Amino acid sequence: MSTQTPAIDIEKLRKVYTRGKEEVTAIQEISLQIPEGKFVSIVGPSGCGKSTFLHIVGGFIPKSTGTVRIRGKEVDKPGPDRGMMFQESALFPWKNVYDNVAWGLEVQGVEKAKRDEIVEHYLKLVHLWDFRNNLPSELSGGMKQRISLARVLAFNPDVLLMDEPFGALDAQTREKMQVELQRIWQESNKSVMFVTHDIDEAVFLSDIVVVFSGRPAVIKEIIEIDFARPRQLDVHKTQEFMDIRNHIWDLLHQEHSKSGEDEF
Amino acid sequence: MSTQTPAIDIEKLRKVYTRGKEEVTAIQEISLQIPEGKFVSIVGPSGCGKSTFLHIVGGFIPKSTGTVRIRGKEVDKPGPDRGMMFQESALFPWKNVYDNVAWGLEVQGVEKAKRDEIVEHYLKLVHLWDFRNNLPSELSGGMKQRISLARVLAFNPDVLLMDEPFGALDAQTREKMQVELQRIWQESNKSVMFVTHDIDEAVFLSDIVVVFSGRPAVIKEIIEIDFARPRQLDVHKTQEFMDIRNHIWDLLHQEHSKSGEDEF
Amino acid sequence: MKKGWNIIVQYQSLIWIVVAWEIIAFMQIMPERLFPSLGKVVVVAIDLISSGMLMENLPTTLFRVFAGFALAAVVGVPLGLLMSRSAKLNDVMQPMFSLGYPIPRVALYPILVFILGLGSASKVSLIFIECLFPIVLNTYYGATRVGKIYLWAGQNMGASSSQIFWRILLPATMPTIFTGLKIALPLAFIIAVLTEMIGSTIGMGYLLSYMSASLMQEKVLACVLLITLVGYLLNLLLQVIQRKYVFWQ
Amino acid sequence: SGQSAQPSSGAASGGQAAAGGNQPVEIRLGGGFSSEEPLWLMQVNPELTPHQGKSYTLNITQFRANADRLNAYQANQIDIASIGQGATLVAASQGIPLKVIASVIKETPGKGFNTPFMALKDSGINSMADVKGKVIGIPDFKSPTDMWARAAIRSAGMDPDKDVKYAIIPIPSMAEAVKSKKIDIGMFPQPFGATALKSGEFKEVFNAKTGVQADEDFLSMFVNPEFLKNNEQAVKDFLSDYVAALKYYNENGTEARKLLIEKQKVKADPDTYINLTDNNRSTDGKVDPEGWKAVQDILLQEKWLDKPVDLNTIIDMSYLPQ
Amino acid sequence: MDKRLHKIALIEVVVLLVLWQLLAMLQWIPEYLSSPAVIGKELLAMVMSGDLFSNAAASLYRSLLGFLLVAVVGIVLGIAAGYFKPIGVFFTPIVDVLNPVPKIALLPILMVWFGISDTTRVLLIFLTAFFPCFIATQDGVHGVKQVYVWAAQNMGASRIQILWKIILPAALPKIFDGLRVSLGLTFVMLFSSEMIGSSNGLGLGFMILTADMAGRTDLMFVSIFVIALLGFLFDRILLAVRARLLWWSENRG
Ligand SMILES: Nc1ncnc2c1ncn2[C@@H]1O[C@H](COP(=O)(O)OP(=O)(O)OP(=O)(O)O)[C@@H](O)[C@H]1O
Ligand SMILES: Nc1ncnc2c1ncn2[C@@H]1O[C@H](COP(=O)(O)OP(=O)(O)OP(=O)(O)O)[C@@H](O)[C@H]1O
Ligand SMILES: [Mg+2]
Ligand SMILES: [Mg+2]
Repeated sequence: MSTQTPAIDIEKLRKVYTRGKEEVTAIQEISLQIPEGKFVSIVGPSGCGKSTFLHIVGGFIPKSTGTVRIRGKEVDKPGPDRGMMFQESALFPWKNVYDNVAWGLEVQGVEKAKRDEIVEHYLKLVHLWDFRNNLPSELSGGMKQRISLARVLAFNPDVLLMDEPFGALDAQTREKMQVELQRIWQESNKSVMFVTHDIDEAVFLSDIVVVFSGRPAVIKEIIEIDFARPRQLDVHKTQEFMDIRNHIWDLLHQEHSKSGEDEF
Repeated sequence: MSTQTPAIDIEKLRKVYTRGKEEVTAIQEISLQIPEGKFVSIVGPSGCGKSTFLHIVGGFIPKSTGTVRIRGKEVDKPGPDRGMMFQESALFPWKNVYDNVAWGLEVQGVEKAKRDEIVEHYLKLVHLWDFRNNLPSELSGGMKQRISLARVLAFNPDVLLMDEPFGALDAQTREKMQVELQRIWQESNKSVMFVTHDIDEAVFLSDIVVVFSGRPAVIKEIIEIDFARPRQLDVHKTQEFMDIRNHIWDLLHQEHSKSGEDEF
Repeated sequence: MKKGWNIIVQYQSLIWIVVAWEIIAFMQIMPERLFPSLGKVVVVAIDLISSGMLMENLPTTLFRVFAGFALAAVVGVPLGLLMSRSAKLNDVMQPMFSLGYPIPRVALYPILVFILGLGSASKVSLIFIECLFPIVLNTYYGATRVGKIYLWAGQNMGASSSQIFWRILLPATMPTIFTGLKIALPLAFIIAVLTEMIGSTIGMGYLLSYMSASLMQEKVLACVLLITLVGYLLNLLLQVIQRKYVFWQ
Repeated sequence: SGQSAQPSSGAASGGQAAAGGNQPVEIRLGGGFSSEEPLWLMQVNPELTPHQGKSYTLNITQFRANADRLNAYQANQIDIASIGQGATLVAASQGIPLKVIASVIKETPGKGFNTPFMALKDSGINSMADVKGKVIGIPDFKSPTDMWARAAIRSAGMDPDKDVKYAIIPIPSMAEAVKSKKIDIGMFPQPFGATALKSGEFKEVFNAKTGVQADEDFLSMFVNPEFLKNNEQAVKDFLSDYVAALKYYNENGTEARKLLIEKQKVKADPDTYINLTDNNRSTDGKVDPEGWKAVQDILLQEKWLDKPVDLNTIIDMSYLPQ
Repeated sequence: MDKRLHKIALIEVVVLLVLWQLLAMLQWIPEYLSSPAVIGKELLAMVMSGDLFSNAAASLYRSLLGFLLVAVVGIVLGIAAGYFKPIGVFFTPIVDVLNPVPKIALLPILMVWFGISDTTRVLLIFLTAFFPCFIATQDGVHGVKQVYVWAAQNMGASRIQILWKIILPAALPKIFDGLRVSLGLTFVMLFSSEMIGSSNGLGLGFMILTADMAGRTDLMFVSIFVIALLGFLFDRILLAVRARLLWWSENRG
């Protein structure tokens, strides 16, 4: 495959939800090309269409118009090349933690011994090996999120789609997970599309931050971030970091005052 | 009622979950007295027992041992004096946004005209008046959280129990909601118990921050914060704010390295 | 045009069945007396309608179906919901259903006749008993699966037990309740017809047994066709109501 | 529906052994639950039936209603049906091919048991005149019992459609229905008649013969003509055994019934059953063509039969032992 | 299984029997309704002679075969119709139309094809008990959270895997609701299916019929009692299986 082909290629994507006669335009029009192996974050106001965007890229819901290509192939259904971590818990309530993580591997035909090894590795990574026999209903919100992370990492997709994966984690756990995610991403050649509300997190992790406008979403700005890798936590304290962060903040702030006016 | 009586009085609270023969101690032992009208935040590592704690104070789940009193009265079941905002969405899927918010008022016997007024007020406050006819399933994660906020504020309880109420909001919306919550709390004489992972948020909003240890939870430290009210957003930039914030960060960090060792 | 085609696609299974039936009838694969062509059956059915036989018998049967079914729904739904809330009530009721439901109630019908007479009372009671089980069970299990967070939210807003019962538990259980109703309604219909076949002088079941005594299968099938049609329409009505009340799923 | 193609595929199932050598022919007989004692005896007492197992085997299936039996017959699931006279006539007039070959039980005026219609002793119903305006319980419309009741009403100069009412009551609950006054008069075939009489609470108001004065072959057997053609000898042998069993039963009623109870063939209360007075039965298995004609006339009069059946074509006593 | 429940069931039955016996002894109910003592005596006699077992075995064979068929066909078809829209569209009209048909009316036709045989009886049971299972399964599939299916698709699960490993377990609670109703109906139909005539004379339904025709209500009640008992037993077995398979669910018992 030519290296010229973008890993993710989105053209004139548009999404309108309909219910009866009512229509809600979630995505106005978005075009975006992401080269292979990049870490991309998406930030934007609540309800602007980020989850919708990820669901379309994941192939879960149909788009209204436009095209979405992953490594040159048009997306029309979900596939294991794109691992999705959903905003709400998608853990199977009838499987315990261990089996939830192992299932994707089983489906992929990974043999038992290998599977056990991988599951153990990732459950330890998210510090929940002790809870492997528990049911999802017996876990706290943050624990569920970490299991979902382990599940998607374990089955090792080329493209990671993550919808606020660390939203329910405390600051420390969050930092640990960020560091781990960066490491895993660097060691592999994954492309990541990452939705977050935490601007610091977006800047710290990403090669590219895409800022969405308020609903209906268009791209407000695309910001490239080129701190050296691997990034250490203290990069937060550099002036450059602060500048980018404040810039994004301002962008969103504009968006907000605007949409605030709209809605009142 | 004597002003001496704490609004919330918790003594030697302990909670053990059992499934079959297995036991998980969620809360080791917690005692805590909160005077009337205080804003209290609880911070602690993921899975330490914060939600469990709030659920017990709300009267939803039984405690193992100890006592919980609200304004001198022992808690044994849920009641409208303690408004709870749950970590996961508790919006009724069969009611539209408007009816979800109006329901609590209807149950309280608030008459139609008054009810309409209150619902409109709070739906506008969370910027979702336009979505009043939508079903919860048609909202984004952050929108659902804002509706839940509107719902609990609308029915105006004496004690607010909030479990990561702003976790799914973007930074700007979050700030707006923080400011609004502070205003509403100040104007009324509510006591608030607020679980959050955002240390800044905890420090900015609270009179008292309670730091929980890792599971099983005990209280690691209680920190009083006495910035003048109403606090403006720029309080974040003061040195005192930074100091408190860093102190809490360190406390949690210790907790983390400890639990990290435990679990590996 | 397009709409017409869609309807054909939607109901193609029935069309296939009719076609298969006609082929079997035409080729006389089955004895002709037992397997008349549907054309004949329809002619007889129309005759039953135009001669007033249908209108003489249908209202009685419908009344019995409605009465028994409605009674079962009015009793069964609250009972199922209550059982999900009260372990005591559940303990008392569950064995009654386990033990009582498998009893061949039609065999016990004469006892009901002894107590309630041959009129509608005994038939309505049997329909009631028959429908109760699926309605109660589906309601009960549905209610136990309602996320407790909804109940918590209701309690939290100070809803009384009855408000929680009627305004949270009931709507949250609605999809499953309708499953139960969908299962029960045809049962009501079948039992009405069966009991009318045993001892009655009016009703669709009477008409059916009367026709079968005259040994003409096309008359019997015409009755079955009419019964089926009415049953189908009732079911349709239920689905319309369901769409109205569980729009949110 | 003059075309009478059915049942015709009989050659496939019943008749296959006919041409062959010693293989016995299976006779599939559909009967009911009452009054077929001679047939049941054939099952429990092989001594009476020398041909059974040699030239034929007997497979009896019991059905609840006439319609079930006739359906099974049309579906070619039975070769011989033991069934009521009225049902036979209706079936024949509909063009269902059949040959009546033997009588099973009769309602003969003044001979043997005649099925009574009874009321409570203290009901005040003493004669036919008192029946006017009363409710009569019968098990089924258009059945022999219906015919008996209507004929009796007519014979007393009343209009069976206007002067009385009918209620459909399953026979087992007839006694209760009368006792609880849901109906005024009930019909009691054996063994219910015997039980009811024994209780001393009931008295007869009229009986099956009050209106229908003929010698009725209340139950008779008909055979599928196709089957008959292919298995003439087997049917003859079967009928010869049947008449032997019939004879034995006529002569040794009490012992025969005792045997049936012992062999669990009959589940009735033993005391009542063993000692009951049975209806009249044919001595040689033959039906009475005069009786058939009389019944057919009644059926025509009631319009239960559209057109008369040529009785000569359906009754054939030539297979019975001469 | 819940011991408490058994105790309560036992108490209920005993209370009912005592009441019945009392009413019978006081002659407040007609002789026609028999009495527990008489029935008990008869039951004992039938146990001793072994008649009961041969009859019960014949009936059980038919009803359990029917139920098995219902479970397999009902669940498979219900899942297929719930998950694959075209299959659902195809089957919905048939089910809606056939459901209210009094199945007994189809008997003559079944008889031509299958004779007066166990096949006909089992089919009759199947035709009645199929619908609750099918409807509940289909509704259960419709109620499965979309995000579970998404997650599975996302991990590259095949359709078969999704049906078998996601849809089935997620719909299982509702499937069991349907199965329980179907099981009950199976035992009810056991009577009706044997009513069509029996050639070897074995079966509890047939026993009811013979006894009823001969005015032996005590015998009839014995059969009814045994059917109820068997129904209860299998209902409990079904509940135990349910508790086993739904151990993860909040309402497992
Ligand atoms: N229903 C339950 N059964 C068994 N254990 C449970 C149950 N609910 C919670 N726990 C356990 O109790 C502990 C505390 O859970 P809790 O939900 O209170 O944590 P938390 O502090 O709210 O975490 P988070 O910040 O991730 O939401 C966890 O270890 C969890 O596994
Ligand atoms: N199923 C649906 N039907 C109708 N409208 C929908 C549906 N899902 C989402 N929407 C609408 O689409 C818009 C975008 O929703 P989306 O979930 O993509 O937002 P988001 O950016 O992920 O927000 P958040 O940060 O709060 O999660 C919202 O206005 C929402 O109301
Ligand atoms: Mg979202
Ligand atoms: Mg929590």
